[in-house]
Amino acid sequence: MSDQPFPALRVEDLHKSFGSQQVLKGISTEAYKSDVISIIGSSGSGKSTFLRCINFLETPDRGRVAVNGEDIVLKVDRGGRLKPQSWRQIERLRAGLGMVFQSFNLWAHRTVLENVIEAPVHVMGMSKREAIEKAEALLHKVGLFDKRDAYPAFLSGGQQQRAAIARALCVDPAVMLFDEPTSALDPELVGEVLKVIRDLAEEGRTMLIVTHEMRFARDVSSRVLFLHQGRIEEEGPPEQVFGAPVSARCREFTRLSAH
Amino acid sequence: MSDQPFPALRVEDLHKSFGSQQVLKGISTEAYKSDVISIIGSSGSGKSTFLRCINFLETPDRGRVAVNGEDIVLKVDRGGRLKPQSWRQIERLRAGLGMVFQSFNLWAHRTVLENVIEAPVHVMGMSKREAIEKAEALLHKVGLFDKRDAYPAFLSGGQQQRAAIARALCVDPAVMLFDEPTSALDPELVGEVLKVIRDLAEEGRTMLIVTHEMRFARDVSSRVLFLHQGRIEEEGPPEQVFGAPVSARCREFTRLSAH
Amino acid sequence: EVRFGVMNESYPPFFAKDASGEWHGWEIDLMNAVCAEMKEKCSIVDISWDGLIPALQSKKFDVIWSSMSNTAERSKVIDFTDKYYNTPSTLIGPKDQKPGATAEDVKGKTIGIQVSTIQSEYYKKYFAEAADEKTYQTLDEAFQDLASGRIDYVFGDSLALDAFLKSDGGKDCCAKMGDVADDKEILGAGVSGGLRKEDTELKAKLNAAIAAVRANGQYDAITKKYFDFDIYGAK
Amino acid sequence: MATAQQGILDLLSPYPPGWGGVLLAGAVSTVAISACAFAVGLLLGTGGALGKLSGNRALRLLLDLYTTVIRAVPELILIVGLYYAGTDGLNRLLAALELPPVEVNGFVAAVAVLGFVQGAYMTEVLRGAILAIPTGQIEAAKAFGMGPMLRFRRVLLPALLPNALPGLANLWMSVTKDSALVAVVGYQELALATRLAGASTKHYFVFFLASAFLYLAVTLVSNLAFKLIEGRVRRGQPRLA
Amino acid sequence: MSFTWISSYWPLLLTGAWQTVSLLVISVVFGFIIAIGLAFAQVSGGRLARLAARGYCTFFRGTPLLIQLWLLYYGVGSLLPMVPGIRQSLFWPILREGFFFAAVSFTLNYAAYEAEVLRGALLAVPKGELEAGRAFGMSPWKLTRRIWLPRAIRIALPTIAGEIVMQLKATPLAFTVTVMDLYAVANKVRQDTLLVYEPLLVVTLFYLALTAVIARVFRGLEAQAPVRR
Ligand SMILES: Nc1ncnc2c1ncn2[C@@H]1O[C@H](COP(=O)(O)OP(=O)(O)OP(=O)(O)O)[C@@H](O)[C@H]1O
Ligand SMILES: Nc1ncnc2c1ncn2[C@@H]1O[C@H](COP(=O)(O)OP(=O)(O)OP(=O)(O)O)[C@@H](O)[C@H]1O
Ligand SMILES: [Mg+2]
Ligand SMILES: [Mg+2]
Repeated sequence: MSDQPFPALRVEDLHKSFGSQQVLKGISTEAYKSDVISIIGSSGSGKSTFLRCINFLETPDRGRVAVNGEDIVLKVDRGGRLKPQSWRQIERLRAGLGMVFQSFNLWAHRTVLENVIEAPVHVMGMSKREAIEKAEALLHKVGLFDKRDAYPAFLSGGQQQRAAIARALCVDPAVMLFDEPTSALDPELVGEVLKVIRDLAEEGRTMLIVTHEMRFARDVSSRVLFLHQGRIEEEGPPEQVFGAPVSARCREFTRLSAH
Repeated sequence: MSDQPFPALRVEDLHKSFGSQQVLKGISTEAYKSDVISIIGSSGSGKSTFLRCINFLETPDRGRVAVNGEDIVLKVDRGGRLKPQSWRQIERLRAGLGMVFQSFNLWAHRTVLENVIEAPVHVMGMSKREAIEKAEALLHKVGLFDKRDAYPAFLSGGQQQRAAIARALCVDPAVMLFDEPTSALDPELVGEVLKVIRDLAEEGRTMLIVTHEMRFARDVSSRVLFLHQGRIEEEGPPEQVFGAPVSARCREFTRLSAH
Repeated sequence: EVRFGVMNESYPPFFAKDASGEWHGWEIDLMNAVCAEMKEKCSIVDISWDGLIPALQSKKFDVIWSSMSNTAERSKVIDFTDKYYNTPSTLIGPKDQKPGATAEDVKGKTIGIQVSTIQSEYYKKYFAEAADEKTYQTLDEAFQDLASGRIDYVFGDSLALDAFLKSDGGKDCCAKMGDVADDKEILGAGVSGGLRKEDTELKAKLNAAIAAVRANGQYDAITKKYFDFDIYGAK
Repeated sequence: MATAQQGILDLLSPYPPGWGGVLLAGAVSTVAISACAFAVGLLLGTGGALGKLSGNRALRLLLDLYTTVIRAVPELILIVGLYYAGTDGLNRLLAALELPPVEVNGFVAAVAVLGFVQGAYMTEVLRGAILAIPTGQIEAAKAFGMGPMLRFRRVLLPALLPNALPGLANLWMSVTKDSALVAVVGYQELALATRLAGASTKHYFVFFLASAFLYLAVTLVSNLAFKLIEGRVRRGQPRLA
Repeated sequence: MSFTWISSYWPLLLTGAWQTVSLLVISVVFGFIIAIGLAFAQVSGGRLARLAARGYCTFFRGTPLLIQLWLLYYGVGSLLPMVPGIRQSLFWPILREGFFFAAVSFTLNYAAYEAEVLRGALLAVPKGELEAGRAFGMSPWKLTRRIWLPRAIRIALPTIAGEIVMQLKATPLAFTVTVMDLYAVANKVRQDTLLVYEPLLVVTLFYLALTAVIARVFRGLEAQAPVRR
């Protein structure tokens, strides 16, 4: 699937519960350079939780995560729960994992432009001038240049989502985690995002995309995961998952997008 | 288009600016009982603003709104801005206008069930027992019954959206304003919502639905409005708007959903 | 009925409120004697030092009877009865300090004085060039700073200072440095009852009563209960 | 040592000549004044905050004046002003109407003034707390046809409390101390009782510690109350760290 | 009304005003810094830090500032004679003056109140915005500095302004340890001249001006990141 010796992202046997509710019951997958993996599944099936476990916004109960061949070292704390050995390591790796949140989570006290340059300047140490240049180019790309000085609260839903996408792209992460990045966008903008993602993949980046738009998933991804009841119920290239799924549940789920 | 003498909702020449940005430049439309009107248009074109002007969450700069044949009486305040004559009237009419927000806006300090029964009990004066019964039935319908005692912050995006839909349905409004009600839902749930909307339309309710899912718009609506640059650029039954639009801009916009 | 205004904080041995809310002290005993002489019913209204003059003027009571010295400044606003006691002003300091109470003696030192007392006026006229002033709200605080060496003198009413020198805290550390030279203009004509300017009738009655208790020996009898010397001062 | 302790116990005995009873009575007065003033302040503050956030420019200017001036003027001046000048004026007015004069007692004056001042601070605390509520929550209430009162009771209040409670708790803490100011008008609360006991017995230290403990006891009880309320109003909020 | 006294008292009034302002600035600036630590200790600290911070806030908010000030000033004062050679030492000029003790106790007290305000504001920051910071690889320190704290301070601005004004009103207590702040000067004038209202009026005007400045500055700060209404 790729020519490097290790995957850009490897997840092994990920488990996560909230209280008594088991959300993830052992998820394993690998993603190599230039892979675009779509994650589909019904609402509440744990897609967001899966993405959030990868960059440790939620600490998994069990399992292993490795980014660019580097294992995240975990330990068991006194309460018997898993914990990263070193938050430093997590921070370092997170800086290479861009994320677009399902609810955008723009910083309300900063303008669009400030939101976008925040991480490049203050985490990556890019010069401010350079960051602004780059940010403005990205804002142009997502059609938000004229809103660069607006505060998030004054933007429409789709504009917020585009700002969030630009913010994530501006750090040039090797692996990107998109949580429904097109949910608030019109078909034209979805097409734009599709193009951006293809470009990124060509540059060799790896992407995990949670989405409800099956057509988007089909168009964009090199592989599709179907999550069901905490497990990967079906996995494969889009033609297979959408065209000839093995699992009955997956067939039912994708039927609606078939026509 | 209908048998009653007046439309359930009539909007005339609606204008709205934010600062120097003219968002709505004269929107007029009518909706009768059982009408399902989809509003499409690119991100930032003013769809949410339009819905929010109807129930006066934003006060329009110019124009008239009438609900169930009752005109909302406006006056010009000293600053030259439009203002409702009586907020009482607005409140009364709002109670008959259900709304699902683009960002859900669930009350964070109440559980899902409490969110849903809030308006029936405290605005409509329904008995609590009755409201709970109704709310639970609705939560069953949207597949959220087991989350009825959870607080919104602990729900997935789609679950929040479904709670918001249940909340709006529970007041049995004559006119419903949906702002992208399926943006966070998987295809199966979109199908469910589609069914719910059809049922409601059959019951004689009127619905305005902002959506980015063209297929959904095509399937659900009796009429489609295409908003562009603050005006209704194209309007008609879905077959026309999606199949043979008059406006070039609309043709371009809907092209992507055609295949 | 005559209402007497007394500061609501204790100033023993002149006046002090005990735990059951009763007022005691030399000045209270004197008040009772004066009242008996006037054949009036008397009551006490207590109020903060700050509030005494405004309260007198807004008729919350009729006489200030609270160890208030009759000074030129105060006489501009209110009237005073004849004096009923007067005590000299004294400087005290650490035991190892050279005694003396002239401007020469206090040169370069720091003097602790209670705020807005006649002693503070006196300092301004006689010591201001030679020494620094530190202002305290009560003398008790000044005593503490004297004991800890933050100031070199406390300047105040001899009675209060004597009491301190006799107490546990004062016995070991400090001694009297001397009375200052008198200046009627500033140190005043002694402690008197304060009155509204228009109440001349009451003033006459009070003056008569004060003279009477002094003449008939009651004054001395009361004083003996509290002091081992005469506090009326020079005529 | 034994006698010294005996001495302290005697000093703090609740019956005269012990001062314990006086201190306790003072503490009760302090709590009573503070509670009344706090309640008055809450009413004024709520009105003030809502007024400031309303569109009305004149009202907003008036309230800006209220919060700036009333917070700036030393409470002492307000109390003295109300107690002396205020009663004076009131009685002159009554005399003009040929009515008998009234006596404004220290308690009423203190509650009025402290409440008025608390209201000014609370206006700002509550305004900030309301501004921190996500707009959507209020819009949702509007969209369901809730009137201003209902909206306030059902949505605004529960949503603003988590943000406002720390500020309100601070104001409560400081009003329990500020009530010491009413000593000026001869009302005997804890601080004055303490000074009286100290001056009469010269055991300042004992009484200051005793009253510090009383204040601390009041604080601990109110801390507990505030903590319970906060736990209740923060339900539904995810942990941040 | 008579204001002739101003001509002879103005140097004293000026130094009084200076003392008031410096006490305010010192206690607010240093108190705020301490408060940040205390607030974070309560919101995200370990058990021990949380307990310590809570205890601190309870004590300093729970007892009157006056008593804290006296405990510090006279408490230390009563220890001074026991230290040999202290009157010759370098610190004597500081230990001698009430100002130092007033500044310290005001700072500690202000910190306790401000910490409570900040604690509430920190908890009011939407969780998602913190997660966004974390997701970009911000260290806890950077997250605090760039997102959490600035966001919280903006939420708390109106309350912070109130706390500062309250601190201004507390400065007269410094007089009890011989610091001649503006209020003390006015009191002196009052009792020297027996003018009841005029000196206080001057103080009030000064407080009013200062409060207006504080209110203006904070309104400006609030306007920086507009809130949608
Ligand atoms: N409160 C506001 N203040 C200023 N500008 C606003 C405000 N609300 C919306 N806008 C601007 O008005 C325009 C229309 O916004 P609106 O939310 O109606 O768009 P929309 O059609 O719903 O877009 P989307 O599909 O992205 O939700 C946008 O450019 C937005 O930035
Ligand atoms: N912090 C939390 N505490 C408790 N339960 C949670 C929490 N976060 C998520 N859950 C629950 O875990 C399940 C999975 O949530 P998740 O957000 O991963 O769903 P999802 O697949 O992203 O759904 P959607 O498509 O609706 O966004 C849901 O049932 C949700 O209610
Ligand atoms: Mg999700
Ligand atoms: Mg919108």
